[in-house]
Amino acid sequence: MGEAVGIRLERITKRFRGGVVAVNEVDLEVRPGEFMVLVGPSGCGKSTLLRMVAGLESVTDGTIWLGEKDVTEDLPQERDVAMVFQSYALYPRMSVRRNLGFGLRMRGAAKQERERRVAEVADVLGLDHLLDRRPAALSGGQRQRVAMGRAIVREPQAFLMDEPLSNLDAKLRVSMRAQLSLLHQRLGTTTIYVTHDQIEAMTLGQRVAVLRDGVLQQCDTPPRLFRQPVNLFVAAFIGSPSMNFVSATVSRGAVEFAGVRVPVPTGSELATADRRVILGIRPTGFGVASSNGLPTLSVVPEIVEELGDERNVIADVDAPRVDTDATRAAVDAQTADDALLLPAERARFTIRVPGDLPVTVGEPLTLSISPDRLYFFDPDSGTSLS
Amino acid sequence: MTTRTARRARGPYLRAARYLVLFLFGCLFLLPVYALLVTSLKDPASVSVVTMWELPGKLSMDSFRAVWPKLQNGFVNSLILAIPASIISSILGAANGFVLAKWRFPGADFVFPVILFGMFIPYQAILIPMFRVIASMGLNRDLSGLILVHIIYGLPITTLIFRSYFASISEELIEAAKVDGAGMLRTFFFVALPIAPPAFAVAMIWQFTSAWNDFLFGIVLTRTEYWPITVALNNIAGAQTVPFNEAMASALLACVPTVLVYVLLGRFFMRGLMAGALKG
Amino acid sequence: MSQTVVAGRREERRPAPPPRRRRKWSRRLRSWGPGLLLVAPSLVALAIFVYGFAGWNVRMSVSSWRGLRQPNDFIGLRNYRELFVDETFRNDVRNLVVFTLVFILGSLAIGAFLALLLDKGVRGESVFRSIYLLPMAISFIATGIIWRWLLDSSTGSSTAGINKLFVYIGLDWLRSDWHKTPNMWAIAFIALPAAWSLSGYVMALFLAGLRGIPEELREAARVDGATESKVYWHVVRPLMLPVLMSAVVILTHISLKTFDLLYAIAPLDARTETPALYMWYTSFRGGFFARGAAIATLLFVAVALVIVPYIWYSVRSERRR
Amino acid sequence: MRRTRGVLAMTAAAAMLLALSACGDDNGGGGGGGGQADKEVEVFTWWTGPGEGEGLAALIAEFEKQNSGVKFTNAAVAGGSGTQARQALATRLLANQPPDSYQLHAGQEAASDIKDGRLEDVTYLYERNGWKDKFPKGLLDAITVDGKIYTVPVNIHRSNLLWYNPAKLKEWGIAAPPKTWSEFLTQAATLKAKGVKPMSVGQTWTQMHLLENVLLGELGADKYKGLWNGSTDWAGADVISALDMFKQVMAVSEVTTQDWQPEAKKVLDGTAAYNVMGDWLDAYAGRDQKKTYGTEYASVATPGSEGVYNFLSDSFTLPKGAPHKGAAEKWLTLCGSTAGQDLFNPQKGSVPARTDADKSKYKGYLETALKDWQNSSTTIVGSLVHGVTANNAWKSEIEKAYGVFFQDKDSMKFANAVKTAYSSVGK
Repeated sequence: MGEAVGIRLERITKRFRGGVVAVNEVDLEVRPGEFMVLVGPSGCGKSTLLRMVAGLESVTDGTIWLGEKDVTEDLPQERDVAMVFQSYALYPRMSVRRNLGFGLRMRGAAKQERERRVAEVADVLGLDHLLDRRPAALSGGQRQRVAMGRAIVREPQAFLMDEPLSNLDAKLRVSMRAQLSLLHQRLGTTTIYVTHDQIEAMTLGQRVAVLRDGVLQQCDTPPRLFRQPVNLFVAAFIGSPSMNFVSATVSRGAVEFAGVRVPVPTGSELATADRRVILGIRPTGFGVASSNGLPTLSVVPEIVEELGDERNVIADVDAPRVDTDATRAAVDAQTADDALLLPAERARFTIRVPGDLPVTVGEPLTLSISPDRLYFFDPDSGTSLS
Repeated sequence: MTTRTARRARGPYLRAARYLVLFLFGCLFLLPVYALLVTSLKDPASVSVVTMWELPGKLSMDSFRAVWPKLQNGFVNSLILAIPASIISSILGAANGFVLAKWRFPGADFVFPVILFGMFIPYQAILIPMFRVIASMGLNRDLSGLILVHIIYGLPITTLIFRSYFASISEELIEAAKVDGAGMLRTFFFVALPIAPPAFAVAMIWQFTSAWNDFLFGIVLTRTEYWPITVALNNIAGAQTVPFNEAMASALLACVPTVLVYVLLGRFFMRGLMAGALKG
Repeated sequence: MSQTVVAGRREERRPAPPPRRRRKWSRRLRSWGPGLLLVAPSLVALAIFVYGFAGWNVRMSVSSWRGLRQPNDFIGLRNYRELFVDETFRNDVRNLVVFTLVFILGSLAIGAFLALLLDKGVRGESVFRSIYLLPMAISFIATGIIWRWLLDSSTGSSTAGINKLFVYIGLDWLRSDWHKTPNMWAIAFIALPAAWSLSGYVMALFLAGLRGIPEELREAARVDGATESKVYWHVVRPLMLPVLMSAVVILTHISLKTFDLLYAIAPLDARTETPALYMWYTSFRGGFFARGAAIATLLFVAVALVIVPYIWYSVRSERRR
Repeated sequence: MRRTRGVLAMTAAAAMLLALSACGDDNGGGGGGGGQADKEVEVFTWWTGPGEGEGLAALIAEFEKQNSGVKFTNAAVAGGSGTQARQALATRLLANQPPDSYQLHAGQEAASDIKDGRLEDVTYLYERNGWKDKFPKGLLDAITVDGKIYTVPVNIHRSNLLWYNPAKLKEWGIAAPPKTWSEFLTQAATLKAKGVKPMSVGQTWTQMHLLENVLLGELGADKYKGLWNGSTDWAGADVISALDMFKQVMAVSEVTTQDWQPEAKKVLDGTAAYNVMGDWLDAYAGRDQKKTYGTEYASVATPGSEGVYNFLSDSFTLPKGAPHKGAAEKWLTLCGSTAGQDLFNPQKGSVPARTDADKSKYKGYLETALKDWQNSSTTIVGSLVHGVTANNAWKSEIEKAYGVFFQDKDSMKFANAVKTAYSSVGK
C-alpha cells in the first residue's frame, strides 16, 4: 500500500452548529512513520481532530494533507487511512476472519491477497485460533487485538486510534501498550493515537501534542515536554503524580517561599528579576536532606502512600496555594483533587521518596531542593519563564 | 401470622387465580374460532345455526369441498398479491429505514413524519383518485395495480419498523464501515442487512396480513377473476344466501394463511414490538 | 531536530487549495446524496399516492360530480354544507362516535388487564400471548361473517349464537338483539367483534411497554418500601402514559377507518352505518362522487386531528431523548 | 440489489405514467367492437342464489351450444336484487372498462347510464329479430327513452305478492289472506296471540320492497304511478297515512338484517305467517326447498293490489366500448329469443317478457302469473326497489331517507326528503 507518508494539519478549525469551537486553528505535522499522540483532558478536541483526519467530521476551516494529497474534503472511504475505535466497532455478524478482511474487500483486493494478509496479521497478533469465531465469543483483549488487526491488514498510509485501550483492565492495558510499540517499530506506519491518559502518551508517543479547549498547547518529545513545559497547563498535565505549585517571589537572584530561599539558576533572565512567580517542583524534584549544602525545607507528612520500592509523602507547606483555571483543567484529567480538602492559603505537596527512608506521619521531615529542578511560570499568563 | 407469612400463604392462591382468569380469557378469545372450526367440520346435513355450539357427530370435509372451488381463485390471487407486496415493501422499507436512521440527509427529520402520516391515512380519502389513476394506467385489468398499491401504502409502516430497528445500530459501526471504504449501499448491505432479520419478520407479518386482509382496495381495483380472497369470501358468505356451514368453512379457509403466519412468526412480532418497532 | 510549536500562528508555506466552497458542497452532496437517491422513489410514490390523491379528493369534493361524467366545475363548500344538515350523515357521525368510544374503552380495558396479568411472568406466557393475538390475524371480513352468526338475535326456539351460550350457563336474561336493537346503541355491539379482534394487539403494546421499564426502577421503589400496588401506581403508571397514548391514537385511527367489518356484518343497515360506509354507498350506488369525496375529506381531517399532534409529539420526544 | 433497482424503476415508471395520464375526463374506452370471431364474452349479473343461478346456467349452456368456441365468463356478484353488484359494476363503468353485457332492471335504472352515454342503442336488434310486436306495449314504453331502446328484457317479475302457508293458515284459524292492510293488522293480533310472527321482513331492500307494496295497496295504481312522475304529492295526507300504515305493519313484523331467502323460509316452516316478496320466491320455495305451490306455499296479490301487476324486469344491455361486441349481440339475441326465455324463466321463477312464449313450460304459480301478465285488464305499474320507477341517484337518496325513517319513524320528514330528492335528482 506504499511507504509511510506524513500528515499535516494547517490552521484546522471545527465549529459545531451550536457555535461551540471544538478545534481552534491547530497547526500540526506528523512526520512519515511517526507515532504521534494527542493528549488532553476530556472535551479538549483531541477526538474531534482525529475524526477530522479520518473524514468522519467535516472541517470548518483549514487544510489536511495526507502526504502530498489535500484530503480535507474527501469522504472517509476516499482516504487511505485505517481507524481503531474505542468500542472496537467489530461487525457483529461477521467472523474474525471476515472482520479482518473487510477493509481489503471493500477496496477490491483479490481473494488470495486478502487471505494471505489476514493470515499474516492473525499470526502476528496471535489470533489464528480465533479466526472463525464471532466477536461476541471473544474476550475484551482479543476483541481489541482484532480491531488492531483490521487496521493493520489494510496497510493504510496512516493508523488513527481513538483511545483503543481505555476499555481494557489495567494489567492488560500495560501489556497491550508494549505490543503496540513493538508493532509500530515493525510496521513503521504513520500513527495518530488519541488518549486522555498522560502515562500512555509519554510511553507510546515519539512526539506528544497536548491540547486544551481546542488549542494546541505544545507538541514535543516526551522528555522535552516533561522538562520544558511551555506553560502551567502542560507542566501540571504531564507527569504523575502531577507537579507541585506554590506562589513565590523572586528577588535578588533567588526564589523565596515558605521561609526558604533557593538560588535561581545563573544566566536566566530571572536572576536579575524582582517579581512574583508561580514556582513548580515535581514530586521527584526533592532530595533527602544531606550535607551537600542545598537549601532545605522541613515539612510535616500527613499521608504516606506506600508504592513498594518508593513512597509518596503528602504534606502541606506554609505557602499560598496556586489555583488557576489551567491547573484545574489539568487536574480534572487526574484522579486526585486535593484543592477541596485544604484551607485556601496552604499549598499541598506530594514528594516521592525512596522506599527505605524512615518517614512517620507527624514527624517533621527535611528535604533538600536543588535549583536546577525548579520551574518558573508567569502568574497571569501561565507561560513558562525558564 | 405475621403479614410476611400471610402474604406468602396467599401467594399460591393469587397465582392460581391469575392462571384461571388468563385461561377464561383464553376461552373467550377462542370461542368464535371454536364455532368456526366446529361448524365447518360438521356433516353439512346436521348443521344448523341453533346447534352451533354442539360438537360435530362425525367429522366431514364436505363443507370445505363445497366452498373450495368458489374460493380457490381468490386464494391464489391473494397469494400472488400478498407475497410480492410484502417482500417488496419490506425491502424498500429496509432501505428507507436505514437511510432515515443512519445515513441522514438534510431535512430527513422533516421527511420521516411526512412518510409516517401516510400510514394513518383513511383509504376512503384517496379511494376515488387512486382508482381513477390505476384504471387509467390499465393496471386494474389484473393484480398488478393492487400489488403496486399495497406496496406503496405499505411503505410508511415498513419504513417505521426498520427505522426504529436500525436506530439501535451503534454509530461507530457505521463509521468503521465508512473508514473501511464502504459507501452507502455496501454499508447497508454488509452492516445493516445482516442484523435486519427480526425487523424483516415483523415487517413481513404486518404487510402480509394487511395485504391478505384488505377488502376495500380489492373490491375497487380488481375484476371478478382477479378478486382477492376477502372479496371472494364476501361474495360467497356475504350474500347470506349461502348455508351457514359453507359460510363458516369459507371464512376458515380465508384466514388459514394469516393465522399460520401469526402462530409461526408470532414471537418475532412480540420481539419487534419490544424493540419499539411498532411504537409508531 | 524537533521543532517546538508554541500555541499561535505559523505562516503559509503550501499553495492556497482550490476554492473551498465548491469542494465543500461536493463533499456534502457525496456524503448524503446516495441516501436521498435511494429514498427518492418511495418519497415520490408517497407524495403522489398519499398527498396528491388526498388533495385531488378535496378538489373533487368542491365540484358537483354526480354520475359517470366528471364535470370540472367549482361549487365551493356546498357539499360540506349539505352534509351538515344531512340527517343520515349526522346519524352516521353519532354512530361512529359511539362505536369508537366503546371500541377503545373495551380494547384498552381488556388489553391492559391481560398485560398486567402477564407482566409478572407466567409459565406458558407465549401460549396465552398467541391466543390473544390470534384474532388480529383474521380479516375483518371473516370476523364480520363469523360474528354475524354469533350476534344472532332470533328468539324462542331459534335462539342461537352468544344468546344460546347465555342459555347454557343460565344467564338467559343477558339475551340481546345485539346490533339490531332499535336504539342508537346498536352500533356499540359491533364494537364487540372489533374489540375481540384488537385487544390482543393492545395487550402486546402494553406488555412491550411494561417490559420496557427497567427492573431496577421497580426494585428501587420496593426497597423504598412501596407495596406492589404502589409500585404500579407511582412507577409503572406514569411511564406507561406514552404507550397508552400510542394505543389510543392507533385504535382511534383504526376505528375511524373501519369499513370491512360493518360491510360484512350488516350491509346497507342505517342503524350501524358510519361515514366510511355512507361514502361508499353514496359514491358507488348513487353516483354522488362529489358528496363521497366530501365525506372522505372530513374523515381525513378527523384522522389528521388525532394523528398529526401524536406524530409531532413522538418525533419531538424522540429527538429530546 | 438488482431487484431493488428493478422495483425502483417500476415505481418511478408508474409515477411518470400517472403524470402522463392526468385526470381529465375518461379517456377512450377499451378495444372497439370486436370482429365476428370473438373468442370470449363477459356478462355481468347478480344471479348467484338458488333458482336464478340455475336459470342463468341454463342460458349459458344454450349460448355455448349455439356459439361453440366462445368462452363465457360469468362475472356474477352475489347480493339479493344487486345490492352489491351495482357497486362492483360502477367501478368498471367509472374506469370505462365495461363488460360485454351487464344485467340491469328495465326502466329508470338504465336512465342514468343512458344519460351518461354508456349504453348502445339496440333498437336495430329489435328490428332485425322483429321483437317490436313480441313484447307487451306497457313494457316497451317503460324501456324506450326518446324513441330508442337500450335494453333487452329477459323476464317479468311480479313484486306485489303476499306469500303464506295455506295449511298453517288454516291451522291458525285464518280463513284467507287479508284483502287490505288494515285486515292484515287485525289478523296480526290473533296471530301474535298464537305466538306466530305475523310477517317476516329482512334487510333494508326487502323492507323497501314491503313499503312500495303498502303504498300501492293504500293509494291504488294511479296514485302509486303518480308518486314517480311528480303528480302525486309525497307530502299529501293520503301518502302520509299510507306511510303510517307501513309503520304499523313493520311494528307487528319480525325484522332482521338477513337477505330474503331466510325470511321466506320462516313462512315455509310456519314460524311466520306472511312474507311480501317478488315471485322469485316461487323458484326458491319450489326447487330449492322442494315445496309444492298451492298446498305447502301459496301467494296472492299483496293487500289492496288485486288485479295490479307491480312488475320489474331483468334485462341486459350492450355497453359502449364493449370489448367483444359481436359475441355480446349474440347473447342479447339469445336473451330476446323465445327459446332463450323459455329455457331461463321456468328455472328463474319468472314469466317471459315475450308474449309468444310456450305456455306449457310454465306450471304452478308461473301459470297463473303468465295468465295475469297477459290479461289485458290487468293494470301494470313499475317497482321502485327494482329500478323501474326511479333512477339510481333518486333511488339511493330514497334509501338514505328510508334509513332515517326506519330509526325515527317520522313519515312527514321521510316524505319531504323523497320529495326534495326528486326535484334535485329524480327527473
